[in-house]
Amino acid sequence: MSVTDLRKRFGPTHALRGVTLSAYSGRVLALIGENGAGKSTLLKTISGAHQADSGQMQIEGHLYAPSGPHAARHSGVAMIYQELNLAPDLSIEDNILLGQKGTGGGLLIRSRQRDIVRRALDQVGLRHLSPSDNTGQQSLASRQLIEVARALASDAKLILLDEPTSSLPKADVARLFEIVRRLKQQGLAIIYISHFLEEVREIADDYAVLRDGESVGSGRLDKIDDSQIVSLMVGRDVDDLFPNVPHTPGSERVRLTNLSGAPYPQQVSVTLRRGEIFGVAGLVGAGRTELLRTIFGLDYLREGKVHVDGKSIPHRVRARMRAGFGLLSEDRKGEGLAQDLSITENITLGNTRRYAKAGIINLSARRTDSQRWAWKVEVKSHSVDQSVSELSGGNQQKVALARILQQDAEVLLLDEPTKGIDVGTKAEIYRMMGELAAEGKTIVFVSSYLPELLAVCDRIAVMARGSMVEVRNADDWTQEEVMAAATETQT
Amino acid sequence: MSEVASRESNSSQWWRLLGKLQLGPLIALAVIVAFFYIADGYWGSGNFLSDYSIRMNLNAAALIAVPAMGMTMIIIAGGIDLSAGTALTLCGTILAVGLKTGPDAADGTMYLFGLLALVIAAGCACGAANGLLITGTNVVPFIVTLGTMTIFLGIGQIISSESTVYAPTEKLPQWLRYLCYTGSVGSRYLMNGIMIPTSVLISIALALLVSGMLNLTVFGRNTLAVGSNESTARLCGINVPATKLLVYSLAGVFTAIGGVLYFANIKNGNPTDGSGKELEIIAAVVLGGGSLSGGRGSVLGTILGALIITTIRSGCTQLSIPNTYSQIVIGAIIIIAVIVDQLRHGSPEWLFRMIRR
Amino acid sequence: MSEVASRESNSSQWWRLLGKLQLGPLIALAVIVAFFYIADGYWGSGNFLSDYSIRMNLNAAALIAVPAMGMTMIIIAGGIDLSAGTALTLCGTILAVGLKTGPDAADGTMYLFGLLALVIAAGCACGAANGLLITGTNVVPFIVTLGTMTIFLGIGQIISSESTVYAPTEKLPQWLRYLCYTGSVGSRYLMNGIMIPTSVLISIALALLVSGMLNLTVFGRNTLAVGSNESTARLCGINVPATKLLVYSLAGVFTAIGGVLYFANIKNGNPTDGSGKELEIIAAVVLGGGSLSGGRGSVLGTILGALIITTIRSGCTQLSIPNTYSQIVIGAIIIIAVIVDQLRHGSPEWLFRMIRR
Amino acid sequence: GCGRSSDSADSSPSGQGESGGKLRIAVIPKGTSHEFWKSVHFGAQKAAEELGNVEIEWRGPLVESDTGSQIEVVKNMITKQVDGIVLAPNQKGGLVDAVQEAIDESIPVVIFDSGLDEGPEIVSYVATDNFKGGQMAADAMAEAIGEKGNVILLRYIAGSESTEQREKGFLDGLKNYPDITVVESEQRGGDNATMSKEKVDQLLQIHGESLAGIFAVCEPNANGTLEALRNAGLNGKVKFIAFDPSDALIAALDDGSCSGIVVQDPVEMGYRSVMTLVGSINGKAAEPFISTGEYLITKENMNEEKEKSLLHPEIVE
Ligand SMILES: Nc1ncnc2c1ncn2[C@@H]1O[C@H](COP(=O)(O)OP(=O)(O)OP(=O)(O)O)[C@@H](O)[C@H]1O
Ligand SMILES: Nc1ncnc2c1ncn2[C@@H]1O[C@H](COP(=O)(O)OP(=O)(O)OP(=O)(O)O)[C@@H](O)[C@H]1O
Ligand SMILES: O[C@H]1[C@H](O)[C@H](O)OC[C@H]1O
Ligand SMILES: [Mg+2]
Ligand SMILES: [Mg+2]
Repeated sequence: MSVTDLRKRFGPTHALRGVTLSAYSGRVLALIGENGAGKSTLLKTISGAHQADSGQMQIEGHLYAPSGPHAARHSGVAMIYQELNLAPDLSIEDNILLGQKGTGGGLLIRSRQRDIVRRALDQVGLRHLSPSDNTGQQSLASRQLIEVARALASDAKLILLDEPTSSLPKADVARLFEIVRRLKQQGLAIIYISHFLEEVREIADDYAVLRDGESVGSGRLDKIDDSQIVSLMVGRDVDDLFPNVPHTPGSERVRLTNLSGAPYPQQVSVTLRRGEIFGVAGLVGAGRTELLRTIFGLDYLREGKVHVDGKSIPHRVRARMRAGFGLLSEDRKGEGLAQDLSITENITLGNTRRYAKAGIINLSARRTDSQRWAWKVEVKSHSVDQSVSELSGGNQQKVALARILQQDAEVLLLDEPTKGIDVGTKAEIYRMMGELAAEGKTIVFVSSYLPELLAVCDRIAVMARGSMVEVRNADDWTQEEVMAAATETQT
Repeated sequence: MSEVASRESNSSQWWRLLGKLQLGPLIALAVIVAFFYIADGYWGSGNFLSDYSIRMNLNAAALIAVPAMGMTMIIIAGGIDLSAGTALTLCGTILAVGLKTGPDAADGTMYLFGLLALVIAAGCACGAANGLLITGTNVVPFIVTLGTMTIFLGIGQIISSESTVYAPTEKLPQWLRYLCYTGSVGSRYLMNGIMIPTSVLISIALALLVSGMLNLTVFGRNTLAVGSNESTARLCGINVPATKLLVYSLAGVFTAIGGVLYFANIKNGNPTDGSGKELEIIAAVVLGGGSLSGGRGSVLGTILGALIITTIRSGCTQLSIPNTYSQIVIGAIIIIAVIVDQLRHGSPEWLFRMIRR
Repeated sequence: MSEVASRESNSSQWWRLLGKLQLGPLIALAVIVAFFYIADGYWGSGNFLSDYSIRMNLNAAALIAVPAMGMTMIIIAGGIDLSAGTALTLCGTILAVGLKTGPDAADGTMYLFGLLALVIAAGCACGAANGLLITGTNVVPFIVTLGTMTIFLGIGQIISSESTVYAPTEKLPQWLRYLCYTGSVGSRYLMNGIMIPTSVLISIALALLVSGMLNLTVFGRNTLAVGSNESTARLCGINVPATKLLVYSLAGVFTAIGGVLYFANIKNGNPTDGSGKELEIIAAVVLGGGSLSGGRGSVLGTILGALIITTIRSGCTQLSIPNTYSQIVIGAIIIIAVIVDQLRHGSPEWLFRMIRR
Repeated sequence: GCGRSSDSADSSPSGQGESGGKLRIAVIPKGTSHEFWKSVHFGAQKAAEELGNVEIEWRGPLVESDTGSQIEVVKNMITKQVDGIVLAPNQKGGLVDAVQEAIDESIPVVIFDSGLDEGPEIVSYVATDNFKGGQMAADAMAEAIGEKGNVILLRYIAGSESTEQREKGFLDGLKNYPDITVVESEQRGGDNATMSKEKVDQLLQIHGESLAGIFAVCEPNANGTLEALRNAGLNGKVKFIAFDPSDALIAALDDGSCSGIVVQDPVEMGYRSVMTLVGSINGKAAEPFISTGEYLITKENMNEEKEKSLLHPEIVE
């Protein structure tokens, strides 16, 4: 597979301005770049979801210009998209086989297809799921794996993976890599987007770096070191990937007592202090998301209380917000952002009242303010009036983050805040979290990426099956110990 | 994660089974029938469940159910068709005009087949026009079909010269004449002596066909996928426009068959009769568990939905409830039936939470 | 970011401006007016743009636009209201009954105020009933309002004893009698001599109000957020059920005012008149750029949409296009107008791709 | 004005009609989807041809319950500055102001088919006496069923003045026959045959065996009723009286499924309306009410000259 001088514009935005790269059979090409560099756009162009404005693509020496995803699939290209793409009303089996021909002239003879489905589910470690179950009810991680299973079942020659690990826990990542290696041995070509350099090193053979829609470097991974890659991506040197702003946890602010939902969380009791970054680790389905949502008043509360500064806060989103809580959702497409609304609208939605006098909003004040927040988190867009759906995945995440900041939340509940964020910006976000903590704010930081938890947090709690199994100071944990705690009760 | 699966309580399995069997609408229908049966026994003529009454009711339901099967497909694919009513009467009118101007039935078997083919083609063309406009222009189905609704009405009026078209009896072949017959002369039924109205037999056959198509073919799965998540469908390589076009065109065929039944029922064609029918048809689908946001719906459910509508209507008449009150009753029952159906999806949440406490 | 910003091309700015000014519907309206003006000059009486004709047209548009403003809010919030038509005539009927049974206008100013308050309250109650059912039961708005549509019709028929309620002239105060007056006696207008129908003045005032409410108040922004993505709205601490309830109730107030205009226009209240009106009202909103999936719509656009509908209708009449053909013309123009509007969103893509090539 | 005509299509539009130009008369029916109105149209056209210098502008709402649209049509005709309006009001009160507005703009108005409330100074009212028509139907019913038994009155939609008169007339006429019981008079057949058939199907279900007769007050209802009777095998047994003819009903009259049809004279209605209006424009005084007659047609007289022409009134095209 090779791509020559590919260009693509979205209105005023030049997403791709001359990209050239090659991917080879039996090798994994890592596609690296900042948020909005054009990685997803490139892969979507290859998978036929977008049409290039100019440039050429070739597969096995033949000219390749897919008229749509249909044609691309026909040519043996399968892609796993950055945002989940499943039909929630269909069964798992149907989702996996979507787009494939039936057995027997347009008829679906399910028993004959069960094998393919079973094998694909086995490979991604979802053996326990029944193929006829509804897809919409599965957890985010399972859904991500079902997508992988779909790509596996499609018999592709070229597989495109757009940040497949961003919502996968460690164990599943390992399994995914196992699959990728096997595919590689079978002679498939794979292009892989990730913001995790260590993942890239583990799985990829070659790299290609994009910056502002242009290819700025490519080659074999063993001939380049991390800092070189980073400076290629960002265009300058980044010295510290985990910057630490000094802050000291102070007095108690939030106290959770016996917080229980249906079914998760279970009996969680913990206190959070001012100026503290409190990490939460755990396997997928451990109930971390549900814990945050329960604290925020969104999920059903079976029993338990949330106290802020000794005062019990009613279990309602608005009451919790008034008490200073702010939640960043892990599902930015479905919940986190109103995709069709503008950046301004999305940033200010949680606290429009701030710009209002007697119920009337001062529009220009609102716009200026949202511009300030967009700058602060470095949203890459051509105007704050642009709708969020036109932003790259990482930039959308930044908009969601900007909203929490705009709300002036005192207790920030961040669910996978660095999901899909590039290395350079991640460092910025860590720095920002440090600064916020130094201002005395409390941060609850849920992440499946242990290195960042260990580097950034003051304390880390490990959750398993809805309970908080252990809380320690960050320095007292090692990666292995966290994993052990997370799996302990599971076995 | 297998623990998670085992956590799944039995009750949820149970609900899922209910879902498959369309027990929501079935229970609703049963309750309604029981209610009217008892009420009729006390205050009515006691004929509510007589053979004749049942036949009559089934026939009335078939008139709704047949076009509603097409609508089911459209709704599953995430669309809607407001033009179904006027397209239906347009087809009925074409048939009426064709019969009126054609030879007597005895001499014109070939003519009749040609005419029926024309009617089906017309319905299919109406559907295809909707499909083409929707896929070609990206305008939402609601508006496209709102537009074609009046267009089909206009075409019908041109064809009928703006009035009711009556086809004399001698021009009608026996089978067409007694397609919707529900009386007590056994020999007038399709299967001599087995007194099931032909319209009902046709509905059953069509229902099996559509049900099979939706559940057992690639096309059916694609339809469901398009309605459930269009961008996913596209990215999985499904030809979304082609699927939609096919869905609308097929639905047009059902509309046309519905038009034939409509004609056979009253032996007249009047294009204005169709205005308003579309809501009835859509209501049948939704009462049967179809979701207007796409991805959900079933033919069996739709048939139950149609039965619910006609049962309420005839129940109200047989109880001599004045027109005005039956309107209120029908409105209320539509809402209540959907609420009942939603209960099995665990909605509304506040109610279930209260129960769980 | 400044580098990025400077990259913004002029063409996009231009399109965005178009969007804000509702230029899509505006252009559509302009083209339609120009077309009929020219055609009328050649084949018609040449009166298409006479003062009288314009007044008449504006008044007809006001009758649609006022309830459509409420519908705009509902559609922006991601809902729909099929009961708007029958709720409107229910309100009109209540007014008619109230006037008929009340004292003469001269003696009953207090009575009249009470009656108007009652009518507004009735509209508000209809809306609130919809809102409560939708938020309380989670049943989709389409079905809830399909149900209440027939319920309101039934209530109206009970109130009117199933017939047309006519309020004699002497019971009507001057202002109500001439609310929709479009003739040439200057003194019958609200502002003596300034011959703008009162209904039009009312629409303008209401439009400013709603527009301000949607764009400049927290409630307006919340409405938009709820329609665009309900979960996001919930996440941002917006009280989603309360917002929806308020939207439906407010829309009910507009429906009631629409009912008063309806009554003033025909001096009658007949509950059945409302069936079918809902589609007209919804069409105005969508022609004006409202999106049925929520999150998009504007009052200015809706007014333009109402004008488009009435202009086509009166244009067809004045050109003596036969009824049948005007149905077809109206249907076609509705679809075309929405296509025109979509062009500025860069849809359909295949067209733009072709142009760019 | 010169307005629209085949030979002066390019002449510039001008205002009010003066001598020399053609008179433009707007004829506005209650609706345009029933045969009845096409005969009215024919009559109006016939008058125009006889008069020579008159042009008919035919326009109405689609369905007969749509008062708002009919008002818009009247106003559009005022805009077009037609020389006169002939109108069948959908609601007796609803069109008062619109008619007044036309008269204010010095456009004379003739009302036909259905009455208008007091107020506007109309030229004349040309119509069938619908109440009397209803009474005739009652008499026909009595004769058909031998002056005793159970009968059903199937009503049309709510709010239509002419049909309400027929319903009243029918009930009034039956008062003369003490042995006839009206077992049902609250059900409405709606404005289309499908609904009427379903309604009658159900009514037959309840009253079937004991029923002697049924009366349907206008064409769509009668069509549906006829089909329901045939379906139940009760045609001929349950006596059926209809109002307004249709091909289906004529066939039914012939084979005994229908015992009588009360008909109006729509051609005459259209003809007389236009004649009266033009006469008044030319300064002739007009009668305030002109009756166009109502006739009962049965199997016996259906082939006579006059009756035949009433059963098959001429229609445009
Ligand atoms: N549909 C669209 N409409 C307008 N602009 C778009 C659209 N899709 C992408 N863009 C723009 O194209 C640029 C590249 O986006 P892309 O999604 O390819 O970035 P990315 O490299 O995948 O970033 P990330 O790491 O954040 O996912 C961005 O500036 C984005 O705003
Ligand atoms: N929509 C849903 N329907 C059914 N079960 C769900 C749903 N969402 C989550 N769950 C289940 O609830 C449990 C807790 O999930 P949760 O998302 O809180 O875990 P988590 O620790 O945040 O994991 P992740 O890393 O995936 O975010 C899991 O077992 C999951 O399968
Ligand atoms: O007024 C009536 C008319 O005379 C004809 O019978 O059609 C039905 C009614 O509108
Ligand atoms: Mg991306
Ligand atoms: Mg989570």
